[in-house]
Amino acid sequence: MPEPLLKAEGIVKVYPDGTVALRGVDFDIRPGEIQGLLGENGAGKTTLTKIISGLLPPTLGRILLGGEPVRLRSPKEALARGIGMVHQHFALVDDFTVLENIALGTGRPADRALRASVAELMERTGLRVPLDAPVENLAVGERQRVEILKVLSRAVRILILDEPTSVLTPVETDELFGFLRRLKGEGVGIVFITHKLREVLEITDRVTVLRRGEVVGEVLTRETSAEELARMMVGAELRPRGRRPVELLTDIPRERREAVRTGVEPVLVVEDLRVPAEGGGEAVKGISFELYPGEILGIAGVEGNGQTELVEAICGLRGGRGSARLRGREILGLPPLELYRLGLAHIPEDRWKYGLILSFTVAENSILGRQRSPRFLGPLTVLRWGEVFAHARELIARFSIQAPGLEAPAKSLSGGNQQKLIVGRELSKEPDVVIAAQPTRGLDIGAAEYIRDLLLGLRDEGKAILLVSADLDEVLELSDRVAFMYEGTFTAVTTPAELDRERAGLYMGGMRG
Amino acid sequence: MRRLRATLRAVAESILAAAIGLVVAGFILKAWGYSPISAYIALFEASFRDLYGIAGALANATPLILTALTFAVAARAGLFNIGAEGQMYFGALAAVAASLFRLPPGLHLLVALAFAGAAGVLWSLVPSVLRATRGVSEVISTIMFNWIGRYLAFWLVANVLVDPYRAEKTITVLPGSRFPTLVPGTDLSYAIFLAVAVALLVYFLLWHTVTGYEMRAAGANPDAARYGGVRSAGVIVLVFLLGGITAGLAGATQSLGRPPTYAVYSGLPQISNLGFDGIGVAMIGRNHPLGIIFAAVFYGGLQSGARVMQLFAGIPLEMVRVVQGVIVLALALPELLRIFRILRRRRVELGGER
Amino acid sequence: MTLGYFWSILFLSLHAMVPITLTAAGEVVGERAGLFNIGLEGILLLSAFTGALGAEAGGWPLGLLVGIGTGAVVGLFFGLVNAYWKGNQLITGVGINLFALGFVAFGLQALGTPGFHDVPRDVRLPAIQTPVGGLSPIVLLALVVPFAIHWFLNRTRAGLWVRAVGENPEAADVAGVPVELVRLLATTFGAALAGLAGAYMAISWMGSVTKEMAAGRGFIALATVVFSGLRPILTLAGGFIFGFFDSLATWIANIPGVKEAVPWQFVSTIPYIATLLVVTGVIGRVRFPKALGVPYRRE
Amino acid sequence: RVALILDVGGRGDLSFNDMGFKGTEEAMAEFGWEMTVIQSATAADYLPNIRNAARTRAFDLILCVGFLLADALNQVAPEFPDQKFAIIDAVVDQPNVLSIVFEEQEGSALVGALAGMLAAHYGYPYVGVVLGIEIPVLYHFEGGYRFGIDWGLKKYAQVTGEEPNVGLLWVYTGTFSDIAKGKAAAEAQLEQGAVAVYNVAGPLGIGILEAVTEKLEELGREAGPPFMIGVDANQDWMGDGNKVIASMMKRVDVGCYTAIKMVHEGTFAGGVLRMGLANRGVGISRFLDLLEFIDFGVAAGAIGAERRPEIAANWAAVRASLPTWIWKAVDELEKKILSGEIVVPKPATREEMLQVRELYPLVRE
Ligand SMILES: Nc1ncnc2c1ncn2[C@@H]1O[C@H](COP(=O)(O)OP(=O)(O)OP(=O)(O)O)[C@@H](O)[C@H]1O
Ligand SMILES: Nc1ncnc2c1ncn2[C@@H]1O[C@H](COP(=O)(O)OP(=O)(O)OP(=O)(O)O)[C@@H](O)[C@H]1O
Ligand SMILES: [Mg+2]
Ligand SMILES: [Mg+2]
Repeated sequence: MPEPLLKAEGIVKVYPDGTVALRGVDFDIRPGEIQGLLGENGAGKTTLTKIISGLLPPTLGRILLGGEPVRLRSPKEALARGIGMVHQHFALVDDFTVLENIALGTGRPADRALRASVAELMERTGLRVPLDAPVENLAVGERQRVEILKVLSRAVRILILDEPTSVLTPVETDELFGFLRRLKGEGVGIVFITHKLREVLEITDRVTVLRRGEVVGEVLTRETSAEELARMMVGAELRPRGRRPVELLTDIPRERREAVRTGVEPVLVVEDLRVPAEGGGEAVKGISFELYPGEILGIAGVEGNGQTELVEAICGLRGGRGSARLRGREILGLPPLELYRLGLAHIPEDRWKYGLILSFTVAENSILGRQRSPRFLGPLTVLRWGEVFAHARELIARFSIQAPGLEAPAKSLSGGNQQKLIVGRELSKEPDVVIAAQPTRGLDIGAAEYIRDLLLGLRDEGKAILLVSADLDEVLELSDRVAFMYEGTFTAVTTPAELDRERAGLYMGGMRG
Repeated sequence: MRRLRATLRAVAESILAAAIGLVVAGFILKAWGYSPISAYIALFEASFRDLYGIAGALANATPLILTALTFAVAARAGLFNIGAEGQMYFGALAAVAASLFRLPPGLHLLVALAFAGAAGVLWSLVPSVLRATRGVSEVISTIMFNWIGRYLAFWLVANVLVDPYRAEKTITVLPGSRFPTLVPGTDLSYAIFLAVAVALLVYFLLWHTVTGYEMRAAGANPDAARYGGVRSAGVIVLVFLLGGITAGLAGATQSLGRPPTYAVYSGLPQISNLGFDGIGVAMIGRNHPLGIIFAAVFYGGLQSGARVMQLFAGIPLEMVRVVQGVIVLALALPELLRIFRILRRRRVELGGER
Repeated sequence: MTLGYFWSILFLSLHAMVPITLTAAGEVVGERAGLFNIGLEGILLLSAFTGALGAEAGGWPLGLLVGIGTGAVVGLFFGLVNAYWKGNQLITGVGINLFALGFVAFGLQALGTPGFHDVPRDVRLPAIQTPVGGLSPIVLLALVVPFAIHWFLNRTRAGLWVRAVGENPEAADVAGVPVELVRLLATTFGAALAGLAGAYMAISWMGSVTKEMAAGRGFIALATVVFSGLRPILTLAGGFIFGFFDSLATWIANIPGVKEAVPWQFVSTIPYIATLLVVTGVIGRVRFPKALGVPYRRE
Repeated sequence: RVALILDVGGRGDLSFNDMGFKGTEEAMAEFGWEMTVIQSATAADYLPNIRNAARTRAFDLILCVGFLLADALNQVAPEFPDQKFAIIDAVVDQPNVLSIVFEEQEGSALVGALAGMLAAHYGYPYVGVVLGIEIPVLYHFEGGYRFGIDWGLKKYAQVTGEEPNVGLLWVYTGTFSDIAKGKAAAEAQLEQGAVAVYNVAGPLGIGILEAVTEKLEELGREAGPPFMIGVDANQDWMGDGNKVIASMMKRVDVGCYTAIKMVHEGTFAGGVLRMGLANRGVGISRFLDLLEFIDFGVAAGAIGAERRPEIAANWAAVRASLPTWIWKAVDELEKKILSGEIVVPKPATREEMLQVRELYPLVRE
């Protein structure tokens, strides 16, 4: 076995607020190996890799590079020693161009020489992005590529990727994997973090599993199985799934739901919806569909193809032309509060942008959008705090949200619990139509499963659900019908039964069905 | 419980900051050959020991509470409204203008206050509309409006409200619309109750009404607020409205409730800078109405202490300003306690490496 | 009006522009890096004072250097407090202003004549003599500096770093940019320019120091930064518009007949109204760096 | 002991605050007393400052410098009937208050007459004046100045037989602190051809002198015209002695000194002390004044002692360059005012000011 490039020994991390994220972790990275890092939300994966890449100091423990103990005080020092990291949340400057962002990462000016070498790098890796586009205009997948290019444009011996595939299409994921294999061949040590077991099994050589800040297992990939990994992660057998793996989609009781749909009026009818794009042009170019009660209509597609704009236009957060009728009533241009009164709930894709006010308490967040409902609104707009707390308590109980308290700021909740809070709040609006955008992004298996079950349950209660997700598996698993979105239009609308991953990939890539 | 602890920590930090500021300033005083001990004795004797001193601190605090609220309400809603200065001028003048006609005492005061609030609102209208409709930064519009307001106020004092017999000031406010003096022999009037009541009202508004909830939401996360059905234009207008009222009232407390003048002088010497000082007070009070009350009393105490330091310790006013500056600078480090804690943790960390 | 008047107003405007443009252009750099310094007023005052002392000790070159140095020292302090210790930028600024007001008034008193100090003519920065009047060399400098800053911000690596730490310090940090250091240097640079502006007022423009000589110019500079939308070249326009209307107002107020018709107080509001109109009509919404005013912490 | 209470202008206004300080200091030195200076940060400090000083019962005299303190003093004086107070520039009608007021219009008339004759003599179209914030004290200055200019122009016509065409440029800058405004205003006036700019804005005089100096540089001259006319203190020594043709001195220092002396000698009594030309409370600067104030400048470190003779010589040369009849005419006006033959208008209200402006519009044909 080759000498490890890097060894982390006895790493303990206590955050300033007292959260113990790592409790003595040993970890090593070897050349020419892809090392999977697995664990539930909050297990400490990001924390560990941030320490290795110099972004955070460990509270205790030490890091050895080539056998020598080192102190990495900043990412700059880590980069200088060949440690590069692609972060879970993009570390890109939005209004910089791609080239400027890469320049930032390389410490070189954004000049012609850099452009040439980046072009060469893109050629070599197959990761292509428009160099002069501002990052904010890029699709998420493209941003991910920028992140990787940024790191690769420095000579790295250790490459850490924190959930890089959560925003990629299957095709893009495959491309990335191909590229990682090549890097591995060049002797680079790679750490790969993901929540998708399938990917772990496919790409890694070795897997380390973290649970609650401790290493609970380290196995060679070829000697393990999805079940074993899952068991290590959660510390017990996964509870039986409420749905089946994609491969077995055929026996979804479709007939039942089609029966519901016949003779039923659609609740939401969208006709020729057009939404202008921020940089000019149209992001949504004339989309029409109908949404029936008791069904989940999935919208699959690579992010950045107009899904965001589509959802925001329907939900009153963005202007659009055309028509969207909720039970016959035109809703385009109505303010969000009015939409909620009409029975529309919106689980936004970006929980930090729209979903939550991070500095507000859990209780305060639990009524966002409902603050003017008669339950909470007293005379002279006095807020009935008692009712608000009662409501928040209900949500916490009903959706098993783990929160330090009703008056804790929302930012102190873990990602999964933040999402549960949003979902719970939206569902407490008792909607007929739920627009759910990326409802499980970044959640661990348990939390994601919970949300998916909720959505299925809602459907079975007869609600209409529009599910937008970049996770193809998820869309295929949950939806009764699937639409594929590409550059602002639907390329195909079909049922999952008539699909396989290849076809789906093609539709997502722009082929019309 | 959690809230209480956070509050206590904030208070402790502010006190620590003030203490550090005093120590550093003490060295400066010493360096210039003044005795810091007698200076500080004078300072605290003067401002906080007896009723006379406390009354002085409170009298100074009165307008500062109100102008600080102008800034704080806006800051809570994500706006940077520094227009209190100009709005306050018109509040003061409008309160004087109410004495152009006669009304029964008491009612007259209410009318004068209404005038003042309305005038403050009027002067905040344009920046508010520009911001709400054209997106013009309130920073620039309020700075400009402060200056414009200054000159217009000059004009009003010298030409419109001018006292025909004493052209250096406006007509004098009629006794029936004055705030009675609260502590005889001091310049503390009942206006302090107005200021505190408004602060409590603002507190209630921000944390116990849906309107306040929406304002804070707009400030904390404008996107989420929009998602939650909060109309930003509405919030902007409301913030400026409230800010205008509080700033206007701040002006009124000076022209109606500060003996002996009960008028506004040419050049606005007794009201200039109260709006700007209010920003400092709001920051020290962490943009929280209750914090602001304490911060204003502290600041007011420093001001009245400054007078007495000249008298008893012979320290020139300029030096006192230096001391004030240092104290405020110390207050700028909001997490002093945290810094101490980090130092402690460093030690742990180093110990662990061995 | 004759041509002579034209030149006169132009020169007045240019000279009045300098402190505002220099200060604003410097502050653009600081704000681009994410630090918002409302202590500029105090820096102008402090450096006017020290600049004058410097000039008297060693001639105008030393005076300018000392002025710049004073600004830099205050900026360094501001940067330490806010970039490294995560202080409150607004309070720091207020504190600097208060301190400066007291310190300069006190210093002037210690010098002899309280409140006022005359800088001897032979240590002042000599004006460039033109056929239509004297022109301070700093005016020419002020015309160049914004362009240089524009080039710096948009064409150099360091400029890229400055913008990055203002927009997304986390991303910059991850990319190996020393966020705190860049912020510190940017705000120090900005304050140093304000220091130059202060020294200019003392040893070139006015030839004297008074305890209130900043007279709100620091705040006007802040408004000019907003006006420019944080684009350095536009600080020239902002400073000039303000300087021009300010001078014009003084002119108009002096034209016989005008003041009988229009009160001087109204004329005095012209520069502010003009600036506001330009902002409303032309500039509109301004996009600030996302991390402006927000301390950066890693954890 | 004496408490000297200053208004918000504070030390360094080059006007009554500094002059008050100077006079008090002189008295202290002479009588071996001690003084405590209390400066006001804002106008809200006036009342507490006076009251605090009175409460100590440690001061033989509390001296309030500036009319802004009048209301506060009016309030405090009855609270402390045994305390002696004095106030400069305002009348406070209390038995224990000595009010010292100045006849600024008289002095202003003299410099006005000088300015008018200067303009006519040198063939300049205008005379100028830059004022601060619009307060009634400044009306005295403006009114007297207008009257004087008018008188001077008539005198000129009478002496030379030519009808001069001279107008007045005047501006209220709205500030006593922004010297840039003073400079800009003076530049504007000089550009239009003002022969002299009268400073009625305290510290703004620095800016005015700067503008005059630059104008002279542009003209390639050492000495005026154009000139500045100083105010309050004797400012003739500033600018090498050859750029300030004269100063309208308002001897606040003499007022303060007098009040202290009265206390010292036990002759203090409440009432009004009017200081005009007659008791040298105001006046146009002469040679002896120049010497006194050069010393003042030297003491303050503003000029080196070695420059004393040079400045004096420059000053004398400038004065000598004017025809003697002009100076005689100024003396004549002074005598006529002293004798009561001429009464200079003293506008105290806006109405009266407007009337004076109408009476002496001083607009060029
Ligand atoms: N800045 C912080 N301050 C306090 N606690 C934190 C901070 N960042 C993370 N934590 C906590 O540390 C623990 C580990 O978090 P970490 O982000 O490393 O988890 P993770 O394994 O990457 O999870 P995920 O799968 O959600 O990305 C969690 O309990 C998390 O809430
Ligand atoms: N940034 C933070 N600051 C303070 N506390 C935090 C922070 N992030 C998380 N925590 C707290 O740490 C605890 C553990 O969070 P963690 O992310 O491990 O939760 P989790 O069990 O993984 O939930 P999920 O699976 O939903 O992400 C939570 O109670 C949370 O409140
Ligand atoms: Mg988590
Ligand atoms: Mg993570």
